[in-house]
Amino acid sequence: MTQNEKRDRAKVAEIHRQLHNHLPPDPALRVKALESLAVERGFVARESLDAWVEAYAERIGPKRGARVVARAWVDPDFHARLLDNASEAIADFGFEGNATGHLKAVENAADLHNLVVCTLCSCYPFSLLGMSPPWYRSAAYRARAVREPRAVLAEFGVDLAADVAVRVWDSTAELRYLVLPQRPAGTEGWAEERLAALVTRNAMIGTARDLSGGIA
Amino acid sequence: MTQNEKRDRAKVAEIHRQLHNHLPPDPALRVKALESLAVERGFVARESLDAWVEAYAERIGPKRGARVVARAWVDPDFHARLLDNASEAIADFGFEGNATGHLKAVENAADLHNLVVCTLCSCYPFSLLGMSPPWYRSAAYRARAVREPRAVLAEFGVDLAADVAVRVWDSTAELRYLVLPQRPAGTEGWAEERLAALVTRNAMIGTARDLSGGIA
Amino acid sequence: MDGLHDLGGKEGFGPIAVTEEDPAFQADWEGRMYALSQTVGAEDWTIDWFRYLVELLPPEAYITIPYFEKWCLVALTGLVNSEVATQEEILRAGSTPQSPGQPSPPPQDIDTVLQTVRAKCTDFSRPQERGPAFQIGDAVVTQRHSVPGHTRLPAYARGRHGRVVALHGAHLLPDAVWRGVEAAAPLYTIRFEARELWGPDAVEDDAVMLDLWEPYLLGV
Amino acid sequence: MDGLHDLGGKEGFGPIAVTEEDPAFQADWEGRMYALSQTVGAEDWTIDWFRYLVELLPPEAYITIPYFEKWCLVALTGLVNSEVATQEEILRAGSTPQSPGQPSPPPQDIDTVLQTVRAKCTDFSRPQERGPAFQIGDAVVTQRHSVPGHTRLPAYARGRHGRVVALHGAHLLPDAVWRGVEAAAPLYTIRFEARELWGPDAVEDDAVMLDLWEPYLLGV
Repeated sequence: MTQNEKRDRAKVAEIHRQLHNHLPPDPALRVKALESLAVERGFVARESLDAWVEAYAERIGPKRGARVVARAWVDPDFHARLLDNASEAIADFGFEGNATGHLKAVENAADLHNLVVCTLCSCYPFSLLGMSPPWYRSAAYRARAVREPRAVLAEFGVDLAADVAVRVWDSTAELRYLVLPQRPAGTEGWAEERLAALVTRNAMIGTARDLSGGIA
Repeated sequence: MTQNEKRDRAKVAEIHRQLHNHLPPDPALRVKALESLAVERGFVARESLDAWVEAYAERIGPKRGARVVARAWVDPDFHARLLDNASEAIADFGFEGNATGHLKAVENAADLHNLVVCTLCSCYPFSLLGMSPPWYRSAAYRARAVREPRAVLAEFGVDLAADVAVRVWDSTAELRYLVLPQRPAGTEGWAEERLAALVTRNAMIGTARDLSGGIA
Repeated sequence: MDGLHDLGGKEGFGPIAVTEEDPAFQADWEGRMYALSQTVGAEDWTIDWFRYLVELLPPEAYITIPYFEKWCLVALTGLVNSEVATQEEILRAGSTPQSPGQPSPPPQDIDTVLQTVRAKCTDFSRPQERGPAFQIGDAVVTQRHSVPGHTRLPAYARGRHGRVVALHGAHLLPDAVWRGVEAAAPLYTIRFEARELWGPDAVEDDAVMLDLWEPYLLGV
Repeated sequence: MDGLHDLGGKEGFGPIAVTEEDPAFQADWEGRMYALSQTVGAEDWTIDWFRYLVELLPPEAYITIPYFEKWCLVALTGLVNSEVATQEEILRAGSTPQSPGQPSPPPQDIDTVLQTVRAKCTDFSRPQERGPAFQIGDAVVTQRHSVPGHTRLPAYARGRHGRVVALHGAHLLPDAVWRGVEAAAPLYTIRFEARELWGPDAVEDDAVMLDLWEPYLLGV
């Protein structure tokens, strides 16, 4: 059997339909079916699945991205390296990995706001920001972010002035994007760790902009 | 309140969401809610609804279109009038009405096959052909008929030779289309009524082509 | 609007559920709904407003619920929007039987209905205020961008070259009628070669015919 | 393929369900599914084959079921298609507990997992066989037609003019990789003005940036 015969569109669609119609409708039971099969076939040990869940629930998440942003704010050399090659720069922290092999940092400015989406699926820099937010994967966000980014931003409480241009990065190839937010005024002299606590997940996707709310 | 304020997209979408989420999910109960409201408000008598159902279940249907096609086969003058102005021609039978005010007949030939669809909703010449077939309203038919008419026709058992061109009529404006099928060979001298019995609904939409199967 | 209702040419749908003959209605509620659609409405409704209401259904409902259930939701939402009934009244009507309220109009029998069907033969044409911009045989290209509101240029035919094959005088323009404005524009049948729409793999000489209003078209 | 997954620019969706912070997984089964996605597969799977499997879900399922449920169906269908399991085995696994079969591999602890995540930092670039056809600043226009199979030019950006703002060398080409062919092509970041994509009502100076492979582009 050649590769092409194994990748027949009508055949795949028919398997999809059969499974979708005949598996129990509860997604938890569907996943249980896959887990049973995987364990029975010796693909993976159940304990390993526990460890993967724990890794993404406890250790990998937006706090990682926040540390990278804070370092870029305090360290001009790191800032330059991050903008030049973000995949290499985040390896300083050991944050490289799933979906960050071609990472690009895009920096906000007084007259520029960056917003990230993937309209074709929901590509996201997992090893740096953890699991994507539910809204990031929603059809509404995927459909609207490219066409009416200002209306989407307003729903997130971001009201952009007319003289701030919007760049929407539709990350449909293997490049992933990290928005580098502006460092808020009033944080002069703050230590990296304290700055990192200001940086929100949404700011690194571009659905938040002003991080001064965390100061005080 | 101006017309425009009464036609606000976000407001309508929100009413849709509220009703869809809070009405009972069974469509029969949803229609019952509308019927209750309509009767209570004195818009319509229940007996009238019965009469409308009976009219479309018993009296208006593809047999009407079949009579028109048969007449066009036997009467050259009617044939010419039908192709010139089908709305006027079908008034000979009293078949004008819902959605046939701008009817156009399109005629098959040895080297030409016509197929009708409405990709944007499911427009259909109700007063002439009755209710549309379930497949005609399906997303699959609407999506595929314009892009791959020959594959769709094959699923209906119509295998078009390569030298037969396909015209797909996507009836998205107020013109409606009646396919005038070819009269099968071997029906010379047949009376109009006998010919009408050969004409199928699908042939008048264009998802059937050869009507000789009914002869014998 | 650039909605999911605009299905022409979309891929990924399965085989057609072919039938040769069908009852007019697949279930009693379908027949009731069709009958209601012919007898209930508000004064400011038009066919184009009705179609736009369908397009504004939640996309996941549009893709999953049956045809006549869409009509039902549209009728109910339309009645609320036209202030004929409130949302609360409708939700109540869905859960409890209604008390008799207004007296019913005289019932129609089947012959009256058949006469009414004939009378519903609507003429959408209007006098032309000026001559059409294009003539049979002219090459045209369609607008590239979708427009807000209800419109009838399918997405698959945007920015596509075609040729005028018929003129139909001026017809009511859906882009105006949906919002309560009666305006008309010349209507044409345009022939698009399948290869222009779908690319070089399409069959030569196959074509799609679309009835399009003048504002959807540009000369080339 | 020109599927419903290609959502960019589609209208009719409601407000975004905004959240500021979320647990990594909204339900236990989501976490299990993510873990399974990282540990189960067949030898002939690639990221592009996985994405194409998602696109081939029944459209009504694609629009309605949760994100990680899509991953689950895709994994199951993918295993059937790669002949790792049969449809019947999967349906049985959905309804009855499995007996222990093959011995499990040694379990991974969290530190091993964190190391594995780092090792999954995949390089999709490949040596360039020839120089890129376009340079920064060049005007380009995208292909007008969709192509069969898995591809990554969104529908909203077909037949649209843009400008090259970055070159990324050659990257693996999804249009080849999904069908098991390893081929690469120059990858560019293209800037599209919002008005070019959406029409004159869009805001001047707003733009959408897309990473597109050379075969999606033509010079102008």
